[in-house]
Amino acid sequence: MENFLIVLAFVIGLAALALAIWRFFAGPTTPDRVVAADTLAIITTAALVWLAAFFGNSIYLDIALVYAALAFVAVVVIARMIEPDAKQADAVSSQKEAD
Amino acid sequence: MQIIGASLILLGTSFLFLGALGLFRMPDVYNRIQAGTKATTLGSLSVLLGIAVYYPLWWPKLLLIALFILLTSPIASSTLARAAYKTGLRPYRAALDKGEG
Amino acid sequence: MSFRDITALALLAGLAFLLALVLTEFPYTNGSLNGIGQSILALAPKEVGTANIVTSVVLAYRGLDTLGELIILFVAATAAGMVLSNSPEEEAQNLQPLVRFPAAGFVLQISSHLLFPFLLLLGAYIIVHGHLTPGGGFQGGAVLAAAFFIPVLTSPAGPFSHNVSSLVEGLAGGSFIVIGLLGLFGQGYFLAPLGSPGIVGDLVSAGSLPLLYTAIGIKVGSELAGLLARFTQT
Amino acid sequence: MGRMHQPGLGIFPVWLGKSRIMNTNTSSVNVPQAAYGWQRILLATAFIYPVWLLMVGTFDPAELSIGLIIAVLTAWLSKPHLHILDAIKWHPAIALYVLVYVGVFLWALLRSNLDVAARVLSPRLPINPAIVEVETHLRSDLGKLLLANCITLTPGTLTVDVFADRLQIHWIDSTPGRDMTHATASIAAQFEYYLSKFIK
Amino acid sequence: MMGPILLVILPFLGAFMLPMVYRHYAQVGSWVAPLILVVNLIICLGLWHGVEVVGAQSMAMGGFTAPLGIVFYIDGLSLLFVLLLLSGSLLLWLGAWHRRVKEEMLLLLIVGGGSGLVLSGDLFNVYVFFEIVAVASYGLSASRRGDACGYAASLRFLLIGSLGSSLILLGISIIYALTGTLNLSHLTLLAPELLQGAAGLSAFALMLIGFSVKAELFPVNTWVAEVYAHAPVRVSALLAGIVSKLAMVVVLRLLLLLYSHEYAYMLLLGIGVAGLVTGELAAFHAKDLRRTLAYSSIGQLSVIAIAFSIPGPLGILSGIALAFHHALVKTGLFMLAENWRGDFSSLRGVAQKAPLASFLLIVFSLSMIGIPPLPGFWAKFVLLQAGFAAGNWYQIAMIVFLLSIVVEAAYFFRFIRVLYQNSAEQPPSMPHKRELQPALVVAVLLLLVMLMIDPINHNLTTIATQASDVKAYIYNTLPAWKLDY
Amino acid sequence: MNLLDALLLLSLLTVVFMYFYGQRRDAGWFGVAAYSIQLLMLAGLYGDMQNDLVLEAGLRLMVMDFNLSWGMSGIGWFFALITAGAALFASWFAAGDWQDSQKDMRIQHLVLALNVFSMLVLLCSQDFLSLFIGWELVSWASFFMMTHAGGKAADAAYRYLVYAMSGAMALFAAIVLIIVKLGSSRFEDFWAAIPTLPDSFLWLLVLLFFTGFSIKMAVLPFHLWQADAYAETPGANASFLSAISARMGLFALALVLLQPVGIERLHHLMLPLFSFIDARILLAWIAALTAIIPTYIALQQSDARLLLAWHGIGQGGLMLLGITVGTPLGVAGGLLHAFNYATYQAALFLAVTAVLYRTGTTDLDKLGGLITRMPWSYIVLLLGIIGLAGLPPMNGFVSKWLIYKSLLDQGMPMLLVAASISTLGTILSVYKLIHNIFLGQLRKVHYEVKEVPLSMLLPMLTLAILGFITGLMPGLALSLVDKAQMALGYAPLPHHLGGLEWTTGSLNMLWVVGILIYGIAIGAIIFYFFGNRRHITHQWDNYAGGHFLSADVPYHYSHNFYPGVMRVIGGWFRNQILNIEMGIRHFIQWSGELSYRFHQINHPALYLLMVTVLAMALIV
Repeated sequence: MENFLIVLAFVIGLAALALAIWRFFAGPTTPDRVVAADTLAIITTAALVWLAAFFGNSIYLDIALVYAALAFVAVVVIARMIEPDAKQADAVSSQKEAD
Repeated sequence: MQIIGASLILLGTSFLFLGALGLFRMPDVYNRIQAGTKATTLGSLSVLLGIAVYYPLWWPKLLLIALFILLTSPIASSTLARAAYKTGLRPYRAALDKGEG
Repeated sequence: MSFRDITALALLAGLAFLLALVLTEFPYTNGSLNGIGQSILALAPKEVGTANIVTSVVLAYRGLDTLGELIILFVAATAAGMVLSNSPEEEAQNLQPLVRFPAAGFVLQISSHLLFPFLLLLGAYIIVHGHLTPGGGFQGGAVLAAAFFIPVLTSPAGPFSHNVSSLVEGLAGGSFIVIGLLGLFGQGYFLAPLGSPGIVGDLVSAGSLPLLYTAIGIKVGSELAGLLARFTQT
Repeated sequence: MGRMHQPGLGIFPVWLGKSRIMNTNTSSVNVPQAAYGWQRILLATAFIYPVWLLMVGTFDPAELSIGLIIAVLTAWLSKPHLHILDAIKWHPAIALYVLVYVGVFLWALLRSNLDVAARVLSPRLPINPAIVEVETHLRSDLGKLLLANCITLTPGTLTVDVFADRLQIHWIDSTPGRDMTHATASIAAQFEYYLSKFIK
Repeated sequence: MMGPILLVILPFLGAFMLPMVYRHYAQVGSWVAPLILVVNLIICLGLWHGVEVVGAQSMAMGGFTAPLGIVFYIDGLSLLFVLLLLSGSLLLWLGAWHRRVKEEMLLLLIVGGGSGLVLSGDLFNVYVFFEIVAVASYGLSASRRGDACGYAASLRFLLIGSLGSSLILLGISIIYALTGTLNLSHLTLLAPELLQGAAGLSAFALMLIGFSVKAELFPVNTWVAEVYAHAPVRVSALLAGIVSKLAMVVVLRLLLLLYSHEYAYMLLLGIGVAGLVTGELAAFHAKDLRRTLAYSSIGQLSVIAIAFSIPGPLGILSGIALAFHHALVKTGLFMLAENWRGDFSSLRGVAQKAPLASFLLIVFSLSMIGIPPLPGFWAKFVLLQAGFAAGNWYQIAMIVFLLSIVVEAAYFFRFIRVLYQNSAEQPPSMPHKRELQPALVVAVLLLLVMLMIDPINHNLTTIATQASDVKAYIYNTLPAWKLDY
Repeated sequence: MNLLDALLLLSLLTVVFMYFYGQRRDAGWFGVAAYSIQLLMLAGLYGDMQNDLVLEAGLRLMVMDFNLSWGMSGIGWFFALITAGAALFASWFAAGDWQDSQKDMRIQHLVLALNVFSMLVLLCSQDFLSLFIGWELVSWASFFMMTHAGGKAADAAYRYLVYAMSGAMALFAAIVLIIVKLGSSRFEDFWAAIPTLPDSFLWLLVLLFFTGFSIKMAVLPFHLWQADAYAETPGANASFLSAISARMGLFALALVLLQPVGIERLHHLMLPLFSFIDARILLAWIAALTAIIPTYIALQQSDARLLLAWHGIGQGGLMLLGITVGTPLGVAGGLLHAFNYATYQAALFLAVTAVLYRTGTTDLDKLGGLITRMPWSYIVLLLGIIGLAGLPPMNGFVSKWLIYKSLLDQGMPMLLVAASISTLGTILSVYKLIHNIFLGQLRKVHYEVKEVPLSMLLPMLTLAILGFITGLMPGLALSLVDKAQMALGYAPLPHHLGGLEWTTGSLNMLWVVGILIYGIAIGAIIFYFFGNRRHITHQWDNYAGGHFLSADVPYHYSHNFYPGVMRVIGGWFRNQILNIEMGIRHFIQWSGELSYRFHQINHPALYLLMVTVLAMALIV
């Protein structure tokens, strides 16, 4: 029973991964991809924790932690990078006002 | 006991899947952020909890991971949403008109 | 898809095919760990005293490689710093280069205050436990760098002292080498393990390796932070 | 707009380098007060050390002692960031309020997930997005941050940005005719209530 | 035996400490780099003496013996190139990089990495040091400020260099997968059994192409001209004169120790001949001084590759001789090219303004072409001897080589004759003193070499014989228990 | 330290001196002194030049386990004599007023000294390495001599450089092949090994050596560079260059190939597939064609210096022809011709330079009638062209006679005909030379032209007189040739002061000249005593095409000088070799551009992938 649950969870997790990856590649805008990356990161973190349990070795938890931290940083960095720089931001805001 | 753990893990992965599905189905980036981050946060927490049931000795670190995810996940989504907004992406148009009207 | 792309793809496919052919020649019967690997597995806990075999390879048997990798990073950071910094004069006066990004949103700005100590701690943890668990100086250094980088990211106008970062960097790298030289003058070999191996699995074990990892971690951290800051600020 | 908030983020420990820039460039909003520096560090150490304990998960004396050193070091290095700790209201029942807050928050998180699940699984995809602005009474940065995070994780809402005293919120389902500003304010107010118990 | 590791470590330490020293003691700072170079030079000469007395030796890092740990192998060949690196850097330093901290750091790192590169007896360690040198050279090649073309060229250099590095890594992993060891002498022991198959040889091909990027061999040398044309002359001189040779030495070691196989020799020969033809012809077509020099260095390195592809000590000898000669002369030529940018026609009448520089240019060019009794002639002479004595393919290569010398003379004198023509316009200024000084030193060295050609020949012969002694390499490196295996 | 060492040292010191003091006005006189002393030293060596003995120089080097040694044998001595003499006259000419017209006398002096030194080094080489060293020294020294004038000269010199390098590389290949084969670079070892060498290897060596040496000599397929290069060099040095420089090829060819390999062996080296042609016949015909074709190219020239330079090539062919005949008579003829040619060619170049000095041009279409203004130069030029045409009483006649005689003796009538055709062309073109410069009408712009100063006239006259004396008494020169001939292993010719006694015929120039003078005297007597009174008209009163032209109609028949001849032979000038050269040049340029483009690619990774795939595909 419990094995079945775990396997089911695994399959569902894989499906989730697949959907997120699809979004990552499909876009259509950069923020969309970043969202997908963020989701992927969280799923991966969970997967790493699960891996730690699978191997029964707690050192994978460290990896999960570091991964979570770095993935977060990466997402934030990309989010910052896709933000328009000062000049473009002004252009965008003025355009908004024109709307 | 282990059944509970496995169920929690299953629940967690289900939420993760829902999040991914939301990512897949939602029409614009804000809604995707909403669906994606919320569901995955709870999903991962649930998975962590399930693992904690299996390995009770690991709770400190699992707790740490959970706290970290709780802290960072909304920050990431908020930052993303702001970035999307700054790039000039408008929320899903048809509904917006109605909402403001 | 241009002709060039098609050519490149065809070539890549050819390369993959050839590599696959080469792969068939590999001696799989030997198992994945062969001569040297097995010797190290047998000798490492006794000679070096690390719970994590990778660390014993990284810091003891192939300590010079690790130093080399450290230096590769250092070179990259130096080179990028040279290319990206505006001019030697400005560099000398520690003037901040032009900022391309406006400050980040409120949420990120404030959360960076919260994240900074956390990431710092995480990095320190990874570095200090490098000889016990996977990861070590490089990974911990990356986390450290992330810690220092997030504030830069949130407000690029804020001061990031490249002087200090390069100072820390130099000191950390220097101390790695000095530890190695201590081995050279003490035991006659560069990077010879100092101190006793201790009990495998203890925090205080494996002789001077944790110190080496600390040096690596700090160095990598300051280097990556400096590098990332340069990229952001340019 | 967002650039209004530029608190002094001495990022890399510039004070080590005696940089000339430091005095001129740090903004005046939340300059760390030198007089209270050590208190803050102490306080931060008190926050950080348990995190270390959670990380190592043992009470090995070597780990404990090295952890203490690292915690103090970390706190010291984080000096320019510690001003956010000033936001905490110190009083005896603080732990209780925090616990209550966490409970409310987790409950909201659960509800929000179910909400998302319902929407995602519904074949019609019942969404109706809008962006609404709402005021907050919290004054401290930390408070506003926590509020924003809560709102992000509660049903149907997502904090897009925070300005001086207003939050910009994305609604996934703004029913036509409903007073969205009011609805948002009520959600905010709910969290604000618990938050204001321990944060300025 | 502390010397060898100090050769590597001291420059690294210096590079780490340089910013700090500059910050606090600027006056001292400018002397750190040359001091380290001089100290290393002394160490190197001491080691040289040791090698002459007791022969080649090895040195284990951290006390971990050969197949497990990393070993340095100290013989004439490695010391020779360390010597070249050190003295070349010292020469290029002469009053030039004063107070440009980052450049000095990169120079020191190249020195340390390059010394490790030739000394190391471990394949992966070689790769690591190669990466250090490579990354530092990417950096240095972009060190002229505000030169967009230069940046683009450096970027391309970086791109193809990293691709090459990944090929090297791929080759090393194939070797590791085949043999389970990375130690060169251990590999030498295993090579006849395990590395002469298709997989082992393709590993060689991958590594050769990877190293070729830095060694400016065909056809991965397309970065050369633009980088050398835009980088500061010192950097061009350093890269063309010295760094490229280090990669060649690694290839030589691989060839000698692991791959005494027909395919390996022929591959290197083919690449060499193709590079020689395209390089020299491109130099002939080039319209400005620095590109001409760049293409000429492609041709010269291809010649060195041809030399190394000839089995036997005579080939090695000629390769080493050519490498040294090219290092010396190309350095001098690049130094003179500092102020002489642009089209040839703009150089009209330079000789009147800068007679000494023009004279040096002629001398260097003549030596480059191989006019007796200048040293270049003897190097080419030995190569021809080795080549004509080897098989048919080598003889064809030698004919191509001879024809290439004609082309070489043609392009060198195409711009030299311009220098001596009269011009109505104001000719470009003469090289600055800080470039002329190293050029003069090079000229003096060239003269010394010319006068001492016989003892140098004897020393190099010893070194070449020593380097081609594979058995000695194994016995000096591996402990006794491994040899029984 | 023997006399030879002293000679080499002095020569080197001359170079050094010229480097430091070449700009002084009296540097030319120093040069005269130095070259005279060198000449005297060479004369002092006369006694040492016995049979096939070599006078070793003190300097010996051991380089890369090869012995490098220098020493002088008879043949080297013979050419060294010509070298020092030519340098002496060049320096003499340049020492006086002529240097005022030059801007860069220091470099001119320097390159002259450098050339002399490098030629001496070459002539003293005793093994292949020292030969190659000397060869390269000579090539580069003469390159610098040609190039320093700039302009067209530099272009010509550049062309020469490419040719010279090609030749040097052929030579280099041959030398290395010998060294690899024999393990030694000494001449003796090579000579000793020749009988054992297989024919194919020998063919290869003959081809490589011949290519290498003949480029310097400008033998037929490689002749294109020389005329331009020599013509554009400043006068004094041009006389030196054309007198001796190209003869270095002759020296080396004789030294390395003809004598040791031997005419007999060459005679038995059959061309594969065309077995009726052997190496000797091949060389002889190449030499004969070299004697013919450039001579007729010279006929086409409208510039005096170019004309002379083209003749130099033709005369070189004649010398080679004499050497390849391979009998004592032929070899002596070839060598003597080298000597004689040096005298009159130097005189001719100096005379033309004198004209250039006074009029500023050597364009034959722009000169004329200078005989009244520069009579002494006219006499020098006249004597020179008589020598060049090979007519008595000048020395050119003697050497040509020897060559023709040897051809006849050997039964080579076709070659004799070829040589005669060449001489015909020579006579035609030297008449064009003297007519267009000195005869006919004087141009208005040249009214004020005066005779060149004595400082320039003296060396010219001395050379011309030398040519006459050695023509009158060829025994003087033949006694020098003896030494060279003995060194090559031939018996010396039985000669006396006025000529020689040979089995198939003898020559006594004293008689010939005596009869000639007697005839002229009779003619003069008839003219002055029995003919009409002398009638002096103005130089402009002339006639052409049957019409009398008065002084007010300037008409000078110089443009398109030999229309009839040209109409006959014009069709033969198709410039085939020039076209081949152009083709090669364009091919190199085209492939250079291709290579350049190859390196300009923006996506270098493609090459990387390509070569990786290729390299791996070769093994896997």
